[in-house]
Amino acid sequence: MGSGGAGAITTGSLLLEAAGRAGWYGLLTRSVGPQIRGGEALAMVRLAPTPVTSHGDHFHVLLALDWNNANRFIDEVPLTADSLIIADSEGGDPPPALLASGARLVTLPLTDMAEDMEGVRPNVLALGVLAELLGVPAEEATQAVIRTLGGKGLSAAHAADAIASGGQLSTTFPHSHPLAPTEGRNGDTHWLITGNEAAALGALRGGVRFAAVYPITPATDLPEWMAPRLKKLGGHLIQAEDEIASINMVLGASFGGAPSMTTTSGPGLALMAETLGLAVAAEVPAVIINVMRGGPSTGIPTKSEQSDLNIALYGLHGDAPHIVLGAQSVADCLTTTHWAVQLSEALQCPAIMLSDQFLGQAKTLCERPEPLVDAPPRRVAEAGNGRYDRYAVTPDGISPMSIPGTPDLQYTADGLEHNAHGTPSSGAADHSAQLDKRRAKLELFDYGDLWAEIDGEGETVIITWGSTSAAAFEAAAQARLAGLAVKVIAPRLLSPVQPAKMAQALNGAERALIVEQSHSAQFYHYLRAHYALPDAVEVISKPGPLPIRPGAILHHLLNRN
Amino acid sequence: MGSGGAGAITTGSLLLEAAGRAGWYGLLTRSVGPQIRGGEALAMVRLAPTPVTSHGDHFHVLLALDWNNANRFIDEVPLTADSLIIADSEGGDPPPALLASGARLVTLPLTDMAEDMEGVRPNVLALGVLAELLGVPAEEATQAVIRTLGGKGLSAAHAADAIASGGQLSTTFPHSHPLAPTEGRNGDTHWLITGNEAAALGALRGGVRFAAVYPITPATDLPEWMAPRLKKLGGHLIQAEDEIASINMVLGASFGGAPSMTTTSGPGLALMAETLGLAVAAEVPAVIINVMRGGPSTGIPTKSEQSDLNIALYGLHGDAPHIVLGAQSVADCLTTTHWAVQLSEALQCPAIMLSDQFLGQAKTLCERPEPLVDAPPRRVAEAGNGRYDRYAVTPDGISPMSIPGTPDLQYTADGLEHNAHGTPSSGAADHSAQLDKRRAKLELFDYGDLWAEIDGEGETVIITWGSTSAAAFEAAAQARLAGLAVKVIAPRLLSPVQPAKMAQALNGAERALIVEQSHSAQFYHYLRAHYALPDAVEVISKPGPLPIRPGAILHHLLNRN
Amino acid sequence: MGQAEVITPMYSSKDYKSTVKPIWCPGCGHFGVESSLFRALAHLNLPPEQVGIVSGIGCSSRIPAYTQCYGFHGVHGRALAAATGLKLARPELTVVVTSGDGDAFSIGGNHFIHACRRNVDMTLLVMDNEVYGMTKGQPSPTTPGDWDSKIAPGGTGVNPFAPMAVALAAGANFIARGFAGDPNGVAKILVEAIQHPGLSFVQVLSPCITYRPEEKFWKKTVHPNPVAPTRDPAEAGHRLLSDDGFTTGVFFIGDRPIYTAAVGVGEGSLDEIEEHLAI
Amino acid sequence: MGQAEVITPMYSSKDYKSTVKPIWCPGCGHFGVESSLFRALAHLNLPPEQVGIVSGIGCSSRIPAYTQCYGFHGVHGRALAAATGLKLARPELTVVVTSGDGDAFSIGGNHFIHACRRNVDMTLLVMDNEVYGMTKGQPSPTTPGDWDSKIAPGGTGVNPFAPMAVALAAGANFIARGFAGDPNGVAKILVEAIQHPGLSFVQVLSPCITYRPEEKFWKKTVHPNPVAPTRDPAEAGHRLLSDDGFTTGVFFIGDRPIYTAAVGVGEGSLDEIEEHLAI
Ligand SMILES: Cc1ncc(C[n+]2csc(CCOP(=O)(O)OP(=O)(O)O)c2C)c(N)n1
Ligand SMILES: Cc1ncc(C[n+]2csc(CCOP(=O)(O)OP(=O)(O)O)c2C)c(N)n1
Ligand code: SF4
Ligand code: SF4
Ligand SMILES: [Mg+2]
Ligand SMILES: [Mg+2]
Repeated sequence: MGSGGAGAITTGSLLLEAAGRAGWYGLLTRSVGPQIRGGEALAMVRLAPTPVTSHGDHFHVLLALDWNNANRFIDEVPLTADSLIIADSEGGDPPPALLASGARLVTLPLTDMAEDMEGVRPNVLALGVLAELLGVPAEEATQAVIRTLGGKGLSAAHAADAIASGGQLSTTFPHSHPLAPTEGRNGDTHWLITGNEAAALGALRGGVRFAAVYPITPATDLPEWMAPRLKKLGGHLIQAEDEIASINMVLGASFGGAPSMTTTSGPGLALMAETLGLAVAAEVPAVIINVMRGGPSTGIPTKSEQSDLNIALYGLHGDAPHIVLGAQSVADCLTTTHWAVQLSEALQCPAIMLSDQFLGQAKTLCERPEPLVDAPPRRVAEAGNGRYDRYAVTPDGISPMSIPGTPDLQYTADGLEHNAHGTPSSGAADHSAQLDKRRAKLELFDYGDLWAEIDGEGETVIITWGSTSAAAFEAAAQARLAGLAVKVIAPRLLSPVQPAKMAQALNGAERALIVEQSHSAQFYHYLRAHYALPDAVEVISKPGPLPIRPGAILHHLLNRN
Repeated sequence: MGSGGAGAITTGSLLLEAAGRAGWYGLLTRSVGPQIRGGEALAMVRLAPTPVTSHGDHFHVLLALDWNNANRFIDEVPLTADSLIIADSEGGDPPPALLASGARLVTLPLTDMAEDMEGVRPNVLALGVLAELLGVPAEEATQAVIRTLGGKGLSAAHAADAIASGGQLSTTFPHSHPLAPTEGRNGDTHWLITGNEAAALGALRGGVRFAAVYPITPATDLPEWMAPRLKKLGGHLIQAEDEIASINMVLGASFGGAPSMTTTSGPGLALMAETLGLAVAAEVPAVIINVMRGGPSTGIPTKSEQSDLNIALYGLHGDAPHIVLGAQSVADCLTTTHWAVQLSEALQCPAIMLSDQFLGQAKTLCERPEPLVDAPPRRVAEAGNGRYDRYAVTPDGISPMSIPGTPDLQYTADGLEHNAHGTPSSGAADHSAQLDKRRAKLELFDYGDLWAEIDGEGETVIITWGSTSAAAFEAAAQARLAGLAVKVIAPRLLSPVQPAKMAQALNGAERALIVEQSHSAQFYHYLRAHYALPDAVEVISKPGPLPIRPGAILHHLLNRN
Repeated sequence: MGQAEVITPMYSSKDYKSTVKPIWCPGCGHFGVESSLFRALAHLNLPPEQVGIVSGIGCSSRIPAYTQCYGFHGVHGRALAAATGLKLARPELTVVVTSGDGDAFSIGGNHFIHACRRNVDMTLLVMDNEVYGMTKGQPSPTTPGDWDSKIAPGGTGVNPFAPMAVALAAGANFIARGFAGDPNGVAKILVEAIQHPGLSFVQVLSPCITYRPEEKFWKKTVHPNPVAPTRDPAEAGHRLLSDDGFTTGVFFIGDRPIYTAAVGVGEGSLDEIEEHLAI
Repeated sequence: MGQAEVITPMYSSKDYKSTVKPIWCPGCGHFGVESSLFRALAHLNLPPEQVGIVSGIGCSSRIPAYTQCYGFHGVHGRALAAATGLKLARPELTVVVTSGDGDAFSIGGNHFIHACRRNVDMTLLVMDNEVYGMTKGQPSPTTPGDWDSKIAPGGTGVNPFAPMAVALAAGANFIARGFAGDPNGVAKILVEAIQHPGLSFVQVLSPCITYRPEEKFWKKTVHPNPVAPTRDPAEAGHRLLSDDGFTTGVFFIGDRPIYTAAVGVGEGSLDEIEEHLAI
């Protein structure tokens, strides 16, 4: 951690990259203040020889470039008596609350030393310290530095020197935090990617070629990453005047035949609600990636929370069944978004894919996620003769959609209730028939195994979703070691509900623990409303921005109250 | 019923007014097509010596000025073999489906006769027929005609003649549908009012002096009635450029100290969702009257449905607790809106009052609803010294609000998460404290008995809400006559939930029947999510536009499946 | 203009008309506008399936279903945004937005100014009756401030604004006004508007005989633009800001940059993109 | 102008400043604008508690909490609507809307044109840095079309629009432009704007030194309006549509009708209203 500009985030990123090159997996998340520039910053990194999707209960090493405003971050960096704190000796005094953990404090003359080295800032030395401490090869650290900072006046030789000097420094104090050894990496499939990038790529894999967006934190870097790549693929991303425009542009393009999407966060999703209803009623595919942040209202734009679940599920007026999905890890942002495109196109229905600030802005070292099996594309009407009924009631509820330009199949996509042809109708029979049809197509579809990640067996079941899932999986693994058989069910498909699949997954369950990051227990109430839960139900439901850690879940599991 | 312009609605209104003058109670609802002019129209009237809040299972008399497009209305006018159909002999042939009921058809030469009478149209003669048939004094019918049509070229003498001639006509055929006798009316307290007017008046009683609205069917006649009256009271109603503007104007005015409100229907409510979150976070009172229509999307603007419940309850992003109320009858629109203003002001929280097209556009003859007991007004901060913490955490969660203009108590109302003072904060502790506070103020408040209408006792309980309640009360009364003890619980306060009160009301219940007018059983799922229901739960959940009739509920109660 | 090219007409007006019966009041100005649109499309010889008619909500916005073109009848006020998406995804289609003064200028005002600014190649046809017809008679942004209505007794007191001046300031590339009572004139303007690149804005005065019966007399009020259209925004600005609102004709023909970025075939591949993620 | 009346100054700039530390980047133009606003309020001798500062979301929109006035920090783009409600409910307050080019012209565009049209007596101060600062550098409606950014590589290709021309066409009653680097000049314009009845629109060029560092050179680009402000909309329209966007000064001073309907005391009673419901 350090003041804005001190280079804390850069240090973390370089460490992640170096470790990745050497074959480790890892996760980097960041915490920043509201300032655009000059605020304080914290990079949290977890590294391991196997894929990492969440942080643990505490950190082993804390490196402070300075202690300015460190108080703001204390809650986010739990330490233990085994932890090591490394601080620049010029950085001021550490907050007493941190030392209360019992962690050992080592101060190093990073600033002093850097002054004597050309183009070297203290954070590069710090990287050298950390690399040596963790067992990340100095060579990889040096390469990472050169690639990133090379353009900024740091020569390769000086970089190598700085890393080596940092390494030297770490021999001046006893330590014991080497990473578990790795087997090395497969250069083609070892990826470094953020959740927002992964989601964008998932959309591209799914065939999205048009995007209309309005910037909003923490979603903006998704379209920023996507724009040039979409262009390369012959697609187009347009920045609209507001969120209402962006979702309407998406519907227009999708009506025109192009798989299309938008990105936003809570406040923007709220603005899109009316038009999402249009997508439902007029049966126009559309993908909405909502990267959740702290709410309500403009809330806490830079922090994570799972509290847009309600609006995603229920925020449309009238009876408006639609698709809601939740991504569970940085890499899963790719899979889930890809699936969202497939489902939306197949079901001619808007799909909201929920990610959050934690996932979206976290950087991960992961295996390249396998593409999903190709799904059948949008069912398109073939030129025929006779009357074309755009909204014909079919056995599976899906009616072939005609693409503008096709002769003889002209129709009007209509958000007014309509008959099978598409002509507005206020008759009870047409209303019922179309409501039934729109519900049926979602209910009758076979979602396969992707509907949920299910892990383990046991009478105790954790039900969770989204970014909280990783902590739940980890807690369950620990509980198993402690002798408690725990099963985890983490639905990726949040809507439509899957009562039969859930009943099967819950078969034999006696106790359920619901885990989610919301103040009002939105997920718990949603489950209650739609599923048969075991008699004993407990809930861990906390608002953001602090993540729910595996230890808190484990503690709850083992100390039944 | 009749073609647009034939005067069907006028006939119904005149009959209602005449009956009201003579002391009966009654209800008139209307069904019209999407046309602005020249479509077909149906007025449905129910009269009784005691207050009327819903229609029955069928109609005793159907009067058709013509049969053009009558097919569209068949589902809305259930008849039995005891019913009487009166038709103009020039009006064409009745639809066979209507006659299939076994009802008796009488044709009368209304058009022919009217041709010979100056300024008289067939519908005035029809009114004469109906008045005589039902036992409504001809004098009252005549007066009603003079008041309404007098300006349109119909003299008092001709009006009296026409009513008398109509009365004569009804002696030409046997009939037996007189109204049960009435004890006469109390001229001061016997009101003729629509639900939208009643809601507007409730707002005025509650102290609303500023309204900003954007027109939308079926809410528009509410602000249209309110505008001149608000002006009289020194208030102001402004038509905004869109719904987002109207809700923001409301917040601005309310921040300024004026109790304020807006009106809308589903699509407009969706557009307001983002700003409603601001009202929650910045704790600004605001009343939103949402007159529901068929959804989703632009749906069926002229027809009723209870399907905006979800968006009203859950449509805000983040964890955003707020107040949602449902009016149960035309007269109750007044009470519930008045209460909405009181709660919103007391709790510094937006209150959504749900009405629907059925209630809003129905006209009723009712007793003047008693005003609610005055509630404590908005808690206002007194000029003090020292730092003013706008969002101080208090025992009841309500913090005194300073009104612009007050010296030394300046603050900034903020939708970003903030500390007690109001300064934006992204800290976990501030977020938790303010989330807790905003929830606590709603949970700790004592809502008294208004929270629900509860009727009867029994192990079988109907739970319902809004405009469907009247049919449930009527069905329960009939069930009691049939020997089944039935209790009805109709919450007026939909959010925040009242688990203790509901548990008490449900004490001893073994079987619950949920009744609502939505396709996806929104109310049922909401109850499941938040309340402990009896083990046996059944649901009647139908989309609009057809109303749920008492007979359907009774049938379900008595024929347990 | 449309007559420059000699083409064999393959389509007549009625080829663009569907069998759905309009819900409009007898005598509504929108009937005339609809027929002008059909004439213009026929004149341009556009296959109906190559035309997308996009609208919001209002009496005027009901037009898509009355045509034999591809129609998109969206939500109130957002037609221009939907049309933008459609045109970018399918540049070869002819896209016409049919809207009303409430739909385009009130709730849709933001999309109005930004569509003008962005200047995508499509035509915005606003049937301006200076009232909300569909919701039964409330003032719109073009309604005179002294017009008495239920919702604003005695009038709103607000100056109506000049949509053509706003469109010009915002960046529209073709600006004209027609009168529903002159279907040939409107058709001619529409032909020109559709042919002109960029965002063409055509305001058509279209009487609402039910809520603004006095508008029947518009036929006496309208008068043709005495001067030729200009290509100079500053000059057009001067003229439009001193206009009485009843001048018909073409006012501005611009050559402002057009938003052309469109969905097509790129020279990159997904594999290439993915390769860059490997470390 | 502000100097016409001689008043004993009771307030100084610092009386309008709160203790909250701005989150702005060092060197941001918004610092200068803030200080101009304080000077103007002090010059007008307005008690801080009689001033309402209303904003949306953005770096610029953060101002309310930095003042000692009553502040309303609402949602993105809707400040003008909230301010309209506040001013109508409390006509005696001085209401200033502080906004950015994204907040006021992009998402807030509809309220911008309708606030101009409605002409309620308040002042709109837009800190225009031709970029979205708060979300880290995306183009706004005033950003040049060739400005390269992540979200629009190579530029949007869209002509920036002229907010003052749009405001004029929509109906604003006072239109001026200032430059953040000249706090005295901006303060003087703000004094005039606040004093002038109706909707006063002041665009202040306020460099975003983080995402548009080249805007530091604006101090060399700006130049004062060589001619006196006009009261004729047509003339103003001509001038604003040929302006280069860097002229500072007052351009238009109008006497368009003002929306005055306000909440006060009426001559009717609730009982009277209820009596009419009895039959
Ligand atoms: C979000 C939303 N708000 C309001 C409405 C109600 N509404 C329907 S049409 C309309 C105005 C239409 O006026 P205009 O565009 O001038 O069309 P006209 O009927 O006059 O042709 C309104 C306010 C709606 N359908 N949706
Ligand atoms: C509904 C909504 N959409 C998007 C955002 C994200 N957002 C916050 S500020 C901003 C743009 C601010 O730009 P501008 O008004 O020019 O202010 P600046 O930061 O440049 O001073 C955006 C898009 C938001 N907060 N709310
Ligand atoms: S209400 Fe007016 S605009 Fe609508 S159809 Fe009738 S005449 Fe036309
Ligand atoms: S990002 Fe730009 S506008 Fe925002 S504070 Fe920094 S310099 Fe100012
Ligand atoms: Mg209109
Ligand atoms: Mg800006």
